[in-house]
Amino acid sequence: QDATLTIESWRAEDQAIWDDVLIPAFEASHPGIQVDFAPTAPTEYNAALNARLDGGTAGDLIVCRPFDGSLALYQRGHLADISDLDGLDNFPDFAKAAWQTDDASASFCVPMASVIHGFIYNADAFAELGIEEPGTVEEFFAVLDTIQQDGTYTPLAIGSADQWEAATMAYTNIGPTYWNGEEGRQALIDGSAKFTDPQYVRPFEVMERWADYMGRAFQAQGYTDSQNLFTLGRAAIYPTGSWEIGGFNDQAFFEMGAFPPPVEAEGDTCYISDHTDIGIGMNTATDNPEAARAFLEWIASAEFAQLYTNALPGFFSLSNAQFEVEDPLAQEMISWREECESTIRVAHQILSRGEPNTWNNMWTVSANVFNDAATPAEAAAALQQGLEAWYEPQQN
Amino acid sequence: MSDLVLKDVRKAYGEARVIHGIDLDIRDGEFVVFVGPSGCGKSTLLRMIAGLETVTGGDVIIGGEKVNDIVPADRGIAMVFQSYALYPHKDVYGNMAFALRHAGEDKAVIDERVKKAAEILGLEALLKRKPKELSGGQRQRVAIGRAIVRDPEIFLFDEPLSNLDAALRVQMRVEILRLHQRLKTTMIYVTHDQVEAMTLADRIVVLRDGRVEQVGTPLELYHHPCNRFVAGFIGSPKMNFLAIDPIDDGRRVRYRQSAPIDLHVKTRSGAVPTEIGIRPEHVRLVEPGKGAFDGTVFVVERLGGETFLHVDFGHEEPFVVKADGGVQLRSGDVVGLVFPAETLHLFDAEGVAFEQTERHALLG
Amino acid sequence: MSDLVLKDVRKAYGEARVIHGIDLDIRDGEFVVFVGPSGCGKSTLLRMIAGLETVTGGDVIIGGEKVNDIVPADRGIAMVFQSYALYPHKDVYGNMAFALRHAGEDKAVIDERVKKAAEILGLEALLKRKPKELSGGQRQRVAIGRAIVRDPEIFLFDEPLSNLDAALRVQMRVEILRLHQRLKTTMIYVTHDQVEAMTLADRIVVLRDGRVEQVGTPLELYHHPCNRFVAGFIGSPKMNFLAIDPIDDGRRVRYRQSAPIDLHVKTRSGAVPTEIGIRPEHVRLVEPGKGAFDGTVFVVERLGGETFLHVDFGHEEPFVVKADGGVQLRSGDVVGLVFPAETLHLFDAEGVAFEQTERHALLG
Amino acid sequence: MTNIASTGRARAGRARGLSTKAAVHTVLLGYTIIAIFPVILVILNSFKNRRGIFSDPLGLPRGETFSMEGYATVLTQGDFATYFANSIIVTVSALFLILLLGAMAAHALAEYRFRLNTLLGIYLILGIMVPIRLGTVAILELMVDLNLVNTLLALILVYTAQGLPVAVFILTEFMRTLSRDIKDCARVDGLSEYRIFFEVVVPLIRPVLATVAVFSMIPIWNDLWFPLILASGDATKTVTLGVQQFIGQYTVNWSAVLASLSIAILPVLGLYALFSRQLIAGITSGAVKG
Amino acid sequence: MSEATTEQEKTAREAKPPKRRKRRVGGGWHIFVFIAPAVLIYTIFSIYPLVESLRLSLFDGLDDGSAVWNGLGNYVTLLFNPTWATQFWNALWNNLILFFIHMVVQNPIGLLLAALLSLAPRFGSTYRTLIFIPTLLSVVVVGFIWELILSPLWGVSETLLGAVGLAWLYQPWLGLESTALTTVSLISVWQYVGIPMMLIYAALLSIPDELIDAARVDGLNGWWIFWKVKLPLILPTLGIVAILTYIGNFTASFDLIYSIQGALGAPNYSTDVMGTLLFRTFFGQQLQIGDIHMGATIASMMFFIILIGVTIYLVLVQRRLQRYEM
Ligand SMILES: Nc1ncnc2c1ncn2[C@@H]1O[C@H](COP(=O)(O)OP(=O)(O)OP(=O)(O)O)[C@@H](O)[C@H]1O
Ligand SMILES: Nc1ncnc2c1ncn2[C@@H]1O[C@H](COP(=O)(O)OP(=O)(O)OP(=O)(O)O)[C@@H](O)[C@H]1O
Ligand SMILES: [Mg+2]
Ligand SMILES: [Mg+2]
Repeated sequence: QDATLTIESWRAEDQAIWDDVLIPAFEASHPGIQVDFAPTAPTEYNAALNARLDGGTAGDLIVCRPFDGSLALYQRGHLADISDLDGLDNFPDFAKAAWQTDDASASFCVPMASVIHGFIYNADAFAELGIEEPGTVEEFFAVLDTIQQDGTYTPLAIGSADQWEAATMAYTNIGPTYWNGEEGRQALIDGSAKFTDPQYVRPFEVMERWADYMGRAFQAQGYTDSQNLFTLGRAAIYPTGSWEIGGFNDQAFFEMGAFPPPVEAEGDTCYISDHTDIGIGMNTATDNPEAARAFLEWIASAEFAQLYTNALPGFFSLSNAQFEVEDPLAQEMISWREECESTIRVAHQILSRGEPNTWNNMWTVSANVFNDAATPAEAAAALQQGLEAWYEPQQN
Repeated sequence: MSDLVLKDVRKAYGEARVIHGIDLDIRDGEFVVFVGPSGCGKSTLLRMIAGLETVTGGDVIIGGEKVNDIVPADRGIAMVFQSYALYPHKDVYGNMAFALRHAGEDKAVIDERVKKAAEILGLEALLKRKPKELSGGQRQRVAIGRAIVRDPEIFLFDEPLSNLDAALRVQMRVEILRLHQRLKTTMIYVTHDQVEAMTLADRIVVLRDGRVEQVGTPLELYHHPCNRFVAGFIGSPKMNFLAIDPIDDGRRVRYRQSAPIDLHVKTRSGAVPTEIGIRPEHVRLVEPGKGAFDGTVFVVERLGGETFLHVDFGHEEPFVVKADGGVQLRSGDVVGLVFPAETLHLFDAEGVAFEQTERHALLG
Repeated sequence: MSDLVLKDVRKAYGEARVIHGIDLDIRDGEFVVFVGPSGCGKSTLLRMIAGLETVTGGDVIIGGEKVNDIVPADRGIAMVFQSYALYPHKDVYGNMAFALRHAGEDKAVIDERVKKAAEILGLEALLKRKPKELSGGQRQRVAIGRAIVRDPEIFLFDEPLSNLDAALRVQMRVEILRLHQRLKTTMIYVTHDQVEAMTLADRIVVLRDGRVEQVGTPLELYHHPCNRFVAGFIGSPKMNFLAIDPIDDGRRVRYRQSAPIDLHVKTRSGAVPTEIGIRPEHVRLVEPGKGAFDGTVFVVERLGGETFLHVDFGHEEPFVVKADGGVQLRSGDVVGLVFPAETLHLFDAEGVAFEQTERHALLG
Repeated sequence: MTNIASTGRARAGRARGLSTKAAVHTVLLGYTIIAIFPVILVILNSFKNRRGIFSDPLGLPRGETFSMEGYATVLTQGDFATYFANSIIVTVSALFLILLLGAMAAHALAEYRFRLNTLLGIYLILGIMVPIRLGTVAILELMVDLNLVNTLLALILVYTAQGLPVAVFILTEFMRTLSRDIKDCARVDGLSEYRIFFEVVVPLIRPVLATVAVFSMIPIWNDLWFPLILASGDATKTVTLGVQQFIGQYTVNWSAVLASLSIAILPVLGLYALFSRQLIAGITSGAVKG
Repeated sequence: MSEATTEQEKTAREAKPPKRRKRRVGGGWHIFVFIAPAVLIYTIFSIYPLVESLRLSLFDGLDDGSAVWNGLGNYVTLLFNPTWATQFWNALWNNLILFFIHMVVQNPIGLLLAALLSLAPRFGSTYRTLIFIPTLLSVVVVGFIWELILSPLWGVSETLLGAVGLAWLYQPWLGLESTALTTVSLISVWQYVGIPMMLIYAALLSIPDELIDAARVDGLNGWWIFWKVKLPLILPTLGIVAILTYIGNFTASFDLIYSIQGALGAPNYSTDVMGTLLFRTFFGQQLQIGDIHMGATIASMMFFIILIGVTIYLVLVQRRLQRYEM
């Protein structure tokens, strides 16, 4: 059968990879099916996708944001139930959880990749200054001090203008170390812990200390500014996620290294945010359900895992299948899965289902902590207050 | 035949009644001028004849046919507007040919008619020009030319010369008169201008507040205005008025303590003259003490060929007297004024004129 | 004292030379009218006197002081514009008080002056009105009032009445004349209108193409135009011209085959008269055959008090003859024309007039 | 009361005239620089590589920073010629419809007295007050029903609807000031009401049409949203949407973005130049007489 | 022109063949034809979708995407639920500030430029075109370039300020709660100043020269003429500029803020306006699911606020700003 499948995605920068690597590989094994990758700029993706779905013009395959964003689409009948898809068994439960109903009774997206948070650094600069990857929080600040004193490099390449980095690359990056990853996350969901508890306030306190090491006038420093600052060799440490690897490999002209979020004390268990970030599902309104399912099955395959992870270093396939990671930096980061406990971003499941939206709140308050517009306690209180406003388990 | 008959024509804009029932009979080939103060409904009436304004009541009949519902283009009329209303994007030829082209007339016919109209109006050299490249008078001529080519049965002019300067106005006025003599088409002409009205009209229609005050030849209106309004409106400088005391049941009158003046009027039962009117050109100047009154000249306006004297004799408004260009008086001189009885106009308290028995001798 | 002297005043806009050196001497209290065809530089000259336009060459001297570089407000002048130029956002009082207020004049003084001007112009009842609530004549009066309150030494008027309708124009004209009689201020007045020029001026300045053609009293210009241009420009309807053949070295002339006409002129060496001019009011009508020529009346314009006859006698342009209101002629009638020798104007081939020896008798 | 000023004061006056002129130019020039400096910066930086842009944004493109890579990307990646054609087709067609339909409606509102006149006038300008973007879903559904998704026509229709209120508003005000004589004259000449509109009214309002065109053109040319929703297919992409492909989630190809935006300025500038010759006369009589 | 020819003409005219049937005045069909296409397109593609959307404000959404009647419930939520109310009033307040800044910066600058241009300086039309260019730019360009200029990292503004010895003045204006809104407003002013400039310029041109001459004779210099004569005369235009600014501030300001400060109106909602609140509520933002019902409620409120503003203007202001015949 001849079918053309269109993929909706927010990953405009992946166009070349899909066109040159992934789609040819799929089409080679699936004659008669053609695939078209049609991304939308990330700022407009949700709005445009919703409009297209409501209007019935959305693509056959839909790249899914994790958790509630996609759950809503499923509930409104836009994403097909694919619980019976063969390849789905290839994935661990935690991976599938991002695209399942709360009771795990139905799956609606095939997990594609997760991203791992941590810190990338300028290895040349570290060598030049004679410093090593820090293991504990205090070592981390000692390293920052050294860099600061030297003065050549901005110690931390992060700003608060765009807000989301503060939440994503700072708070949920280092936070799991304090709230013990999944344990802390679940505690919030079941109402046994509050954001005002110390383990959720402490990361803010650490972030408050970061401010001294961030570029001057970081309040107006946007995400791309930080990227450029780092890749142009003007900053030493870049708090981030594995998704940068691809771009940085192209842009940075120096050696890079990576280290996971430092622990409080030597020997503590380390926690990483291994965030299930991308899945792909099927539009219920597709004209080619068979072809679409065939495509999803291919996505679930080991072949895709291998191709994808290496084509997009830093986006790690969630598949159980064995695959080789070729990029050294990516290798380093994925290796943390062995040493540390994994968890996902704390606000992403269930907690951001109401208004005010916890994740939005987290952007704002995290940035406020950087900007000295809120104390850690105030920031945590704001989060808690917002959550309590609508989330029943937190309301007693 | 293209007689125009208005039968009890009325017009109201919503509540506002503007024309209150006008009856008028205009013969084929006649040149009729509408005059009247601003806002009296001249334009409205003209536009109703043209079909540009619907008729609220009564009938407009052209050549025996009721045209109330006929579109303007099919009424056999052509209209010339005050603002020329040329099509700015077409040249002179295009402006004149426009209606004919639109009617699908033959190219050759159009060309012939336009050429002929251009010749009549002396526009041959300007056919390729755009309106903005023309002088005021030339534009006006094009506007007329545009009407001529349509070969209408009735020409309508709405203050066609009022945007021109005085000298051009005189010239165009004569041109329009010659045009009428040549084409012998019915023409209806609205104007504010005394001189235009007097010189162009076969008959003048004086309008006030949407009603006809008087219809007649220029000289009829000049010599026999039927009321004070018409008397004051026709003639320039305008008639002088003087309140008087009727004596002898209105067969004679006097002003203040002056000697009684004999009148030759048809008396009407129940009406006595209370005001006389006399035109500036009919007042005679005599030695002080020899006239009906003495007055002081306080402004002398010398136009060369004639002189206007403004004479104050204690009356509310000064009198204007028209004298010779060579008159030797100066401001401050005292003169005697004579009002020849046969030139006097008499009005009763309502302003209605009395018919003078000796006036006809004056008619030319 | 506020004599105004122009000394070789010139104006050029870039390359375009508009005023070519004008010398003029205007006495304190004089009423001077500038006339001339459109575009001849009347407004430009006035605006240079006002200081609204810089002087390219020569001097403007007011009261003995050279004012070329003085700002308009400090020249002691006030100006009245054609389009009134009232401040639409201020009421009548505000318009009149504007300049004084701006000059920081005392409130009481302002009030007194405005009140007085309003009284002179009969505007007392309108002081609270905005310009748009005024009629044309009232606006014009406010514009004049605004000039009066400034108590200027020189009034400048640039076609102040040309936006008014004919009747109002007559009225305002007289008002301006009385104003001049009352204030005795120097007034300089630009107009297109014959009648205004003739009736208002102590002296008229005739301009053509940025040059002075003639300066003189209205009657001097009427009776002794120095050239054909002035002769044709002054007087309405305008002078009739006729090309003639000089005989006897120019002491007598004849038109085609007519009998020779005796002239009373100061001959000038090297110049012979080639054209005669005669005003419509000087042509006498006689029985056919009894005059110099016979002609056919082809248009009769009856104004009531007078009649204009357009007479064609095979000459290039028809003659206009001014006759009585009661004249009995009709279109098509043949008449004889008499040109009284003492009323004739004579021009040589350059258009320069000959001085008539018997003309002075005509002066009033 | 006349006090003729001393010549000294007058000369000071003239000097002030000169310095006034200088001041006028200083302010205008100053603001002009403020207005175009950033634009120049965009164009300047479009000729640099990323390092050039960010390490020395003010510098001229030079040796190691000069790069046409942005333009190369734009010209090779995606089909920018098509995008440009699409943008121009959409903008020009929508402008045409806005001007035509807007002028027709304005003519009707200004020229004829009819019962719903005022009401319709108000109705037609209500749309200024709510961003049409809100109606996206309904519009999309409509387009689906009309089978217009991924056609330029869909964009043209939406932009026309979006631009009509302002156009009708400005044009109506202006039409009221048009000479009535000239239309009447055409009536007497036998023209139908339609031909009066097209042959007499339209030529007279050309300047105002230019004004409306300029005001309507900007939001259409620069709109990103409706192309995204209604015509995101490759064949129907507009320039603004095409530029988006260089803006990713985590990486932005600045050279390409700047290059494409620099090119994208040209057609609007061209259109503006086309209309602006008529612009001032237009605004004078149109927009101002609100 | 002898008698013979005129007679001939006359007979020729009378001998003319009978005219074709005379047309009668039609009904009002042409009015319909003129107005229908605009009304039709406008109704179908603008009013209908908007009404469809605004109608949603009276319903409440369920998880499965269906809706139930909620009366004015959403409005109550928006105005009285602390979560919504804070955002709503904050956005409205920011809008008002935005409006205020445009009124005191954009329009006076536009007025100043227009006033200078109306003096007909040399190169006037060049200035006019150049100053209008930013108005033609897309917000993507405007956002990028101003972020670059104002960014602390790349030093454009510091260099520029340093050039005039004011480097110490530099602040990360876009990043500070206290200055972000003002900064964004000023960027918007920069972009759109061309529009009031053009409108006012045109109004100034329509003031007759004679009036200015009269004022000069009355002793006013250029400055006073501007204040006492020109300005009062263009007040109606300034009124229109004000109302356009007011409307634009609600509808058009969104794009720029969204492009520069993101959907949350960073930092800390200090640049959040009705437009961004509406957009993220209606269409969603990251994990926030779009809520078309609350979105529609906000949009309706926005509509009412604009309507109130316009009505106040029409009733209170416009009537006093009379238009003068000039
Ligand atoms: N469309 C209209 N609606 C209401 N009243 C109108 C309308 N047109 C004209 N009028 C009124 O009808 C009356 C007659 O107007 P018309 O234009 O016929 O006067 P006119 O005699 O031509 O005046 P003018 O000499 O000033 O041209 C005026 O009082 C005018 O206000
Ligand atoms: N700003 C200018 N630049 C160039 N030429 C000008 C300017 N102003 C006036 N002129 C020219 O100067 C000449 C005189 O103009 P001016 O306005 O003084 O004439 P006028 O006698 O007042 O005419 P009108 O009777 O039509 O008012 C005209 O030929 C005109 O074209
Ligand atoms: Mg009229
Ligand atoms: Mg002039």
